[in-house]
Amino acid sequence: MRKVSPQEAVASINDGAVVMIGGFMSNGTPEILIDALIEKNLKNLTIIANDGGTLDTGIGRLIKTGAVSRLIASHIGLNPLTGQFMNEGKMEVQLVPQGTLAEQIRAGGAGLGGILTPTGLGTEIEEGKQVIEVDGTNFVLEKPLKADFALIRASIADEKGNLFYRATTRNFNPMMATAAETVIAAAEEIVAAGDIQAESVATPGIFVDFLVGGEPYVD
Amino acid sequence: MRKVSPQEAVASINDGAVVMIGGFMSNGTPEILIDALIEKNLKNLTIIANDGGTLDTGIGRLIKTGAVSRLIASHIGLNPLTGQFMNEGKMEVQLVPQGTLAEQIRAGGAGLGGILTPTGLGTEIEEGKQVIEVDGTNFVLEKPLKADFALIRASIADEKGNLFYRATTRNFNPMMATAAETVIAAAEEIVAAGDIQAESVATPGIFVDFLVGGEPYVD
Amino acid sequence: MSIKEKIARRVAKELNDGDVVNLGIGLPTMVADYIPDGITIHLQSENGILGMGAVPGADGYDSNIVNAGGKPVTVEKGASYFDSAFSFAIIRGGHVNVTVLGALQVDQQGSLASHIIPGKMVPGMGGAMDLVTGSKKVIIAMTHTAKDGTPKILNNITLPPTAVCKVHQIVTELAVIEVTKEGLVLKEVSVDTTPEEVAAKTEAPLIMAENIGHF
Amino acid sequence: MSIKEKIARRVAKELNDGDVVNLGIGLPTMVADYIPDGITIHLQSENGILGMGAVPGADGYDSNIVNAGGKPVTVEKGASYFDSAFSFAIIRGGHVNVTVLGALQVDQQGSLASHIIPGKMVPGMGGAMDLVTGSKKVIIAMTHTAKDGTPKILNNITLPPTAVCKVHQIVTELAVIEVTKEGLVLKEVSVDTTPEEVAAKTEAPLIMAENIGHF
Repeated sequence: MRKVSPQEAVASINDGAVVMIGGFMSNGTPEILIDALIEKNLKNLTIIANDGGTLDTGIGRLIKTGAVSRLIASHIGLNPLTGQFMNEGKMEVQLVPQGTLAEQIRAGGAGLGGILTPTGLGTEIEEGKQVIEVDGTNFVLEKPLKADFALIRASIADEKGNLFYRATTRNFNPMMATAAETVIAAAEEIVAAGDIQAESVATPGIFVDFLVGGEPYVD
Repeated sequence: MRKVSPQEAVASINDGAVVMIGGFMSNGTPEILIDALIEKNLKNLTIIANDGGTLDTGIGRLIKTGAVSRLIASHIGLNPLTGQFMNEGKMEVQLVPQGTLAEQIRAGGAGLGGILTPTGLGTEIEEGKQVIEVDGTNFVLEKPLKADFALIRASIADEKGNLFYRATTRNFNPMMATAAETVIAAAEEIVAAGDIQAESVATPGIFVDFLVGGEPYVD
Repeated sequence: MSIKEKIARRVAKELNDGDVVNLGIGLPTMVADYIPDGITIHLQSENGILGMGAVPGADGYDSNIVNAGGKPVTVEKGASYFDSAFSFAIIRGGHVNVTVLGALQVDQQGSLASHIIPGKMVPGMGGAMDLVTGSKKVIIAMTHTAKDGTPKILNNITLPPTAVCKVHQIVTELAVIEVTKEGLVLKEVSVDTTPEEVAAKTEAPLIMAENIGHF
Repeated sequence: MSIKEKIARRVAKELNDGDVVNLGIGLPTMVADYIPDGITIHLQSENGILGMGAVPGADGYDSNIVNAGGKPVTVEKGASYFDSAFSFAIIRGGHVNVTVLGALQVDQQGSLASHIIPGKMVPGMGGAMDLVTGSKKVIIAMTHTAKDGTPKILNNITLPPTAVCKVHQIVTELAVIEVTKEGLVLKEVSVDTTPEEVAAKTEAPLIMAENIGHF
């Protein structure tokens, strides 16, 4: 784990990268990493996230710049530009049920070949997927999701990269931390190793490659 | 959630019940619930647990009484009676890789129809199971595990049944709390609602049906 | 009382003491305002809360704590937070007793459409597909007809399904309808309407319950 | 130095700074005593620890903190605890750099048998099957031959496999052997033996490395 600036943290993210970004309606999204990503003027990013943020917050700010050619998310209703870009063919959007998205990312990090879920049976979600029967009941086989990078946000990090997420800012961040080749965490606060209760660490430091301080406090 | 005595907590467990018991080599196993179960002189229990405990601790104490006719576990090496009972035909033992066992219990609680794991491919573990190909790689389909009862152990419980597990006592307890019809938790200490940090609750109170205090402290 | 309030109030009567309840955005959220006395429920929010409380007052809020709509909320004493995978383990695993959500269409098989109007509205399903698939009881809370008066309770939904055969009950400003294997059963009507009017505004056939109540 | 210590010391040289390492019960655990200076590793214990420390001294211990053998251990500053599902997500997910464990038999395909002798010893696989399947590098640390002198490094394992084609390296008191697609490559021999003696005590054919080192 290395402590770096936001610019250094995103330095190796290039055009065409697949990037997971934590947060739920921008709550728990690392805004300073979004800033640094926007500065790079990238193209053809694939973003995997719960949602498309809003026009002024989170992933929505990145989408607005045209850097994103593909979005895998469960909800895009709070950001009108997402739907517009999709309809104009500027951005491909793949909608995934939220619980399935969380499991797919978890499976990617956990080395599972997939998970069987009842969610989406009989809907457009099952199209093109294996439907597997287990003890007389059908399930949709959903494959694991992985990424080149994960940009996540913690409330508190320690010097070993252990992360603690306050309240609802946790959401997709811990799963994404396990499912990407390179994990970049932005934290509100960085404390000494051992200052986060060991039982309350939601992301062990071994998962974090780059740690950035200075994520704005929310209160 | 009801606060009861150990005897009341296990009152509805009868012969033939399928019971998950938390703990890892007896660390994190609810000993006072084992005591109460032994008092009942039950027969033909199926126990799902990480291991067979030892002769003097945890699940081993229950096995010793002859109450267990079937054990689903990953390891039985620390309790010589388990192997002996198995060889004598007194107890059926189904050995499951530890990570698979954890995922199966999690899947049972999470409403998944199963998970695909590479673990056990080419070994006796894959016998009789579906092998599913995903993007050219084979995986073993492991089914969810559920139980009639889960006996779990917490370090601290609050008045709403929220549970906190110290250090390595957590192990299988949180998954089991989600995968059984009736969940019985024994805690070292019961505190007021809100006294456990909301982010550090590993088992929300909605999962706990019966709460028992007085589990011996370990230190 | 507005139509929405009327629906929300009626839905609230379906909740039992100790229920774990997930309320969708909009009208369903209002159900929390009408929980009967003596009933304690546990509000689950799919972004990671059990024990969600009221909307914070004007004197400030903690924006670390938001609901599934991204809006600040409070939590009760003894609440807990968790990640999205665990949140949907709760939901998909059958640990939510009641889910209340809106719909564009429901049909007599209990299938519903709520997340897409092709070419027009594509907000995405969010947590809805998992919620209706995993919850023990799914209540659709919606106006009985569309704004133009056309029925929303149909023989067969025409929009892409959000889930197939998952709805247990429909509560509108006019009626309480139960989805059964035999079809839709009209259990209650609003005091200001009649079973005949409800049937006229419903495309799917309604089986009349023996004693149709009023609300 | 005992044979076990010799093996453990040689295995320790395979570890790199920053590695996440899981050490099996018994001999592999001793590897922790020989970590070279300047190398920091993160010990993972499958019962739910990252940052496992030394065995506690005689002045007391916290029995809330045990290793995968159920024995008390300490943890380092900045350690973390987690449940079994997450622990095996770390393991199966490829986040453990090196797993060191013993074996009854290993073969030239890198298959190993470690968890059962039918009719004789049935301790169960515990976490071994997941560890050898998921870890980036699997090192078998064992005596070169069985107590009766028969080879343990075979053409094909005869006991039930714990995993198929998963071993990367074998370290014994006599040799360091790499498992490659071409077969087993003898990389190093102990100072008190020769490649010929190692080959004689090994059933599987050994490919001699160009420069066989000594340890």
